[in-house]
Amino acid sequence: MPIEITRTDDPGLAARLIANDRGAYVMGGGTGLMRRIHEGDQAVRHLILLSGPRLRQIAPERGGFFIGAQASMADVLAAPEARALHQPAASVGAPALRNMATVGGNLFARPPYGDLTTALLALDAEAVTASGSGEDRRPLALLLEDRTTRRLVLGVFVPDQGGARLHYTKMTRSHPRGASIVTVAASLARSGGRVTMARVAFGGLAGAPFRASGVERALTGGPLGSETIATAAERIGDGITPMSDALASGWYRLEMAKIHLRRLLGTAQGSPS
Amino acid sequence: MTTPVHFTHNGRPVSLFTEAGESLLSLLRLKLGDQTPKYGCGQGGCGACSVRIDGQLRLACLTLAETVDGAEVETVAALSAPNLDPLQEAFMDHFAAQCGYCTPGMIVAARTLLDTNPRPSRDEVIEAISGNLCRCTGYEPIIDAILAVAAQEVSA
Amino acid sequence: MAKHRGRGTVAVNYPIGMNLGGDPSQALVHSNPEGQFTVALSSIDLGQGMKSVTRQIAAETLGVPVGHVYVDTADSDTGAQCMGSFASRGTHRVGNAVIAAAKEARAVMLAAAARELEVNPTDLETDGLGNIHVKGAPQRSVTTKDAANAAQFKYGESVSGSGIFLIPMSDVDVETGEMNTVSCFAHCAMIVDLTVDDKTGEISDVQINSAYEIGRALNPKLMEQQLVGGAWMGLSHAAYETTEPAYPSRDHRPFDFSSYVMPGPGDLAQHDIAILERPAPDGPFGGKGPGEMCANPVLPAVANAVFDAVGVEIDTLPITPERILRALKEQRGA
Amino acid sequence: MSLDFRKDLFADERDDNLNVVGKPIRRQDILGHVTGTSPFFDDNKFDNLLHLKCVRSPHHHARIVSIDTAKAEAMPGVVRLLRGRDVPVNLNTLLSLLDFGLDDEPVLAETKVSYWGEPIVAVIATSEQAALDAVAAVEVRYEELPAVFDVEEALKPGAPTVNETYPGNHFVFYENTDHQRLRFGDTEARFARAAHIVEGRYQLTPIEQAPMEPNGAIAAPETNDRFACYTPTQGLFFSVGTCAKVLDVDLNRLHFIGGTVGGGFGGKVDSVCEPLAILGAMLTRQPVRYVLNRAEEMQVSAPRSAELWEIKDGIAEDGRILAREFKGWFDAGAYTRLTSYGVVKCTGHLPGPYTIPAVKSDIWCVFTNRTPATAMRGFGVLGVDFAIERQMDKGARAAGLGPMEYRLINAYRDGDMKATRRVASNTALVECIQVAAEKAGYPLAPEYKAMTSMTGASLTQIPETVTDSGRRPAGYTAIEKTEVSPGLGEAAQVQPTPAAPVARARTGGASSLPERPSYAPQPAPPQAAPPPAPEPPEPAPAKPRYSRYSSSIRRR
Repeated sequence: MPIEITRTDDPGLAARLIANDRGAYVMGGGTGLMRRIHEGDQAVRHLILLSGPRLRQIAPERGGFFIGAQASMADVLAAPEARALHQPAASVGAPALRNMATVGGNLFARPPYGDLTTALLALDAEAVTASGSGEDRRPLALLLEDRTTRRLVLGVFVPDQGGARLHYTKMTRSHPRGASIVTVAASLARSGGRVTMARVAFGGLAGAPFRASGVERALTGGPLGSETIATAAERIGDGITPMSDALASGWYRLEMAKIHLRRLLGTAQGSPS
Repeated sequence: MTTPVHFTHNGRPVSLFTEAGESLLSLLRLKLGDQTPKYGCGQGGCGACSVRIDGQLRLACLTLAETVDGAEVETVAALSAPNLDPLQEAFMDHFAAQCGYCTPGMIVAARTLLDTNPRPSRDEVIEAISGNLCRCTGYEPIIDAILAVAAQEVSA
Repeated sequence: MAKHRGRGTVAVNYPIGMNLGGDPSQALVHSNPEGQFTVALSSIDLGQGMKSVTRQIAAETLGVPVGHVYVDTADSDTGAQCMGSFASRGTHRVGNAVIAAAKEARAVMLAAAARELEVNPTDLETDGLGNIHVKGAPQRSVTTKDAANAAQFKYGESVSGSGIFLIPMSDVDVETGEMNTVSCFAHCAMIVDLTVDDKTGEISDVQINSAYEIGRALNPKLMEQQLVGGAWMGLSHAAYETTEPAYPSRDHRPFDFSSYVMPGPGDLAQHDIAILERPAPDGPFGGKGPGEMCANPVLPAVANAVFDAVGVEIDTLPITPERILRALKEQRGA
Repeated sequence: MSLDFRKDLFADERDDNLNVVGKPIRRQDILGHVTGTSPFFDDNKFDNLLHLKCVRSPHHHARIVSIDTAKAEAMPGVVRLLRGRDVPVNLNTLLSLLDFGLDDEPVLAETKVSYWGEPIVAVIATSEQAALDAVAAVEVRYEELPAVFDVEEALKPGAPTVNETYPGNHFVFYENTDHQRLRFGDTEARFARAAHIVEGRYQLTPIEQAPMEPNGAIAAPETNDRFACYTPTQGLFFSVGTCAKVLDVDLNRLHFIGGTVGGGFGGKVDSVCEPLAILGAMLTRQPVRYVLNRAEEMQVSAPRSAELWEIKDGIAEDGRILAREFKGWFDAGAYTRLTSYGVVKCTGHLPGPYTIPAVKSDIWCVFTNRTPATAMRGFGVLGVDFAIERQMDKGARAAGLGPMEYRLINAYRDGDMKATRRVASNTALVECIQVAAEKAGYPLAPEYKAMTSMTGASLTQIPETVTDSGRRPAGYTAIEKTEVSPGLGEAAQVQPTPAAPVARARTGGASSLPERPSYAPQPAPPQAAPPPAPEPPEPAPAKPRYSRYSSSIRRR
């Protein structure tokens, strides 16, 4: 059965199509879907080419800023509003891929991909989805947890970070471009020598990027000392099954997550809060 | 299902039909007869099919053909005429190709770098070609060739 | 984090060609009316430089400028049998066949020149610039173009030649393994210095010092290409690549270039090379074939350097950070 | 990166006054490469080009119960399907062209599959997408069979039979042995005298050649009932011969065009795509293109084989290696391809570039339910070199010597006797080690700096050798060969004459160095006198001792 293509600028139509047809996908940069088509994946039967200015927009909105689902990594890197995401976006793929890969695609990328999403989790971003009446917002973490409901993502909303600062690192085998062994994104707010807020997310480590609540709890409330960091690192594996693949075993990934959280927060220790 | 698509290919306007799901790489190679972009993986992992779309470096294998409607598409063939690009000369002088299969994509990536950053550092060169795999050379002569052109173009 | 520097040493040799022989290669050489030559092969250029090295060998033997020779590879209608491009055999086997073919063609060209100059062919020499002249009397000269033209249009001689090179296939003694392996070997010694991070198992800052003995560098730049690229692949085989990471289990196999890992351009070793040339008695101008030998030494050298750095024996390839870290944990636990 | 030529070394053996050879002349093909116009096989253009894709086994080992192609055949764009029964000679082994081994691999599996990804049905369609969709629509029913992935498990009695041609899961060498042997000197006697014993076990895993250009072929009808095949093969006539055999046509009906290849590294020797592309062109009378995608290239096209090694070294107090013993297992995967040859090639390479007076080796070519292995850069040598050079490091430590010094002491030199019973010549290992040491700032003592490759002949005689009887695998009978192959005697004459059995004086020799010549005059073992002639006397064999490395055997 040949592939069907629908071009539309109506998000409502696109949302209905993907909700009702499991073979229908909204095409982002093509970096995931085109490969599946080349390899004969029969699950991809219907491509929706959705257009509209909002989808590529990167602009301030009340209380934060919005990034359209079809904004590419290169678009993110070119947008001063999205400065917090520059390091994560630059860590995705190589130049050609960054010109193609989209924010929306990154949300649904299979691990070990999803570096930008890891950072978005630490920034407490919300997924902006299409609904019958217009737009809905839901925490990104919820969207990632429920992969069975097929929602049309229009973009993400990144709230103002206040005094919090994002620390980000990605470990790969091949440099400068490589898939993640582990990606760590930690947003920390500090006041009076104490950590007042910590959001810590990991990518490459499990079936999807996730927030590590145990780590966050361990970090919050006290000074960012070596002992606190070490205690926090031991909580990374709580409630997850680390992923094994051709790059590394789950055991190694978890070990590296601990090391890189320590190294990342070790640098944060010395940095201005 | 076929869809008409109109775009400029290396400066020349072209119009043809594309099948649903067809990649730009397939369109260029099988329908337009431009064999300079190569199929290396179809996964976005090797850069052998690197082309420029509206001046931006892209992978032809992951580009749905009908999305280039109205765009300017350039392959390494655009750089070779009427005269060779200095990068092509440098690749020849530096023995920066062995089997030659990655070379067209590599040169497109390098040219895109130099157009936006005429004086790249070695690390910037490495970053710029990091999506273009080479199995033969160990990259060293490729990096040297690109840096040599950068030095030339800046001093000229 | 603690980083440890270590040094690994290796020495290897490598047989040139199918090492029991039985792998002939053939070449056909002919001139156009203007003394420019085509070398027809059924051999393959897969990047190693077959077209280029045989072109130089043909030009040297014919005594003509390299621009007067083009090599055509691999058309089964026009090229005579060649076993193929593998086993480091191309330069050695095909090169010898090209010499034999080019010598025949040269003899016809010189015979025609001798008739034009009214001398004995043995009194003639080529200058490599497109001229044939009488030894000791360079003013008595004819161009290779005129000689080839005269051969074909005045004397009815075909300026062409054919050549084959074969080392007969060896028998093998069933009980003792006695056999005639190939006639020549390339050699290498290598010292690899590298740094191991004992917290992550990662290897970095690789520096290679190598000495390769390759017979003769028929084209030093082609040789450099092989040695630099080969060492890169050796490093990749040492520390990165496998299609079966959980071998012998078939779990977690890679299907793309993200999961089948190779060193990126940011992972290159500093590689300082010395080339030694001990000509192979039966090689074309002494040439051997470096294409495989150059990759092999890096694998054990990296393992030996890792031992030197952190004291763990990694005897399973590839030497991934994970393998090193597991060994370190075991070492600390023991 | 730096590169320097040590023209001072071996200068008297070289004439450096050449016109073209030795010059850094640009590659002939470089302009084509940088402009993207070099003619790789897939760059040839055809009208009405058809595309071929394969239905592949999702199991490592399974019996094929049924194949239903009806739905696929009815799909839009599908021109024709190929099954095993469409292949004229659907059983082949790559090295049958060298009379080496038995036919053991189908082009398209008919009754069972022995590895994940083994092709079963080929679909030919007007576009790649149509071919892929039809591949998905072919219904194959399987009965899964137990699979074996471990070489040692595969050789145990009761292991599942991977490849029906070789029921014991091992290749059969020389008509009657289950592995390849090397016997040179008496290893046991020397181990008993060794000051240090060093043992190691080494594991290599499969590696993909990963040329940037994948395997593939385009075949097209030519005039006069011939067929052209555009191919990236590394061995053109190898590929022609393979195709002529499985398609049952004369060689001269096939016109192969290749020679410009986007990397090979051993991965393009197997001719996996050419036969199906040509068969497709024969049956459809249209050009047919069959190119592996990258996932197939990585997991279905043949990798370098995994190897398992055990090595035992006996080392004298002074650092000389007295004896070295190998046991090796090459993991061929499901079919032979080239692995059997790799085993023989490897054996000829032992014990590495060192002079050792007693060497014993046993290597098995083992079948498992994984992708068949084939050649790769360093074929047959790289694996054992890894093991040997790891072993050399451990040996140096045991002997209390530096790694370079230990290698220098044991390095082979001109005139030394090798384990294949041939005299070494044209060696240069000593000089390579000295130069590498110099480059890396490794301080060598003067006596080591003074060593040369010219002063070998430490072991000039073929030592007494202990052999045991061959291991004849069950289920085979040999075809008796009537004539003794003449090759050995002739070829032996071209070997360099062994140097005199007395060592030449070392220049600048130092007393601290072990005397390499001490190998030569061996005290006679009590049980047997040293043989007077290069070949030890043996009871007259029932059949020729020397064999072509062919394995012309037939199942009973």
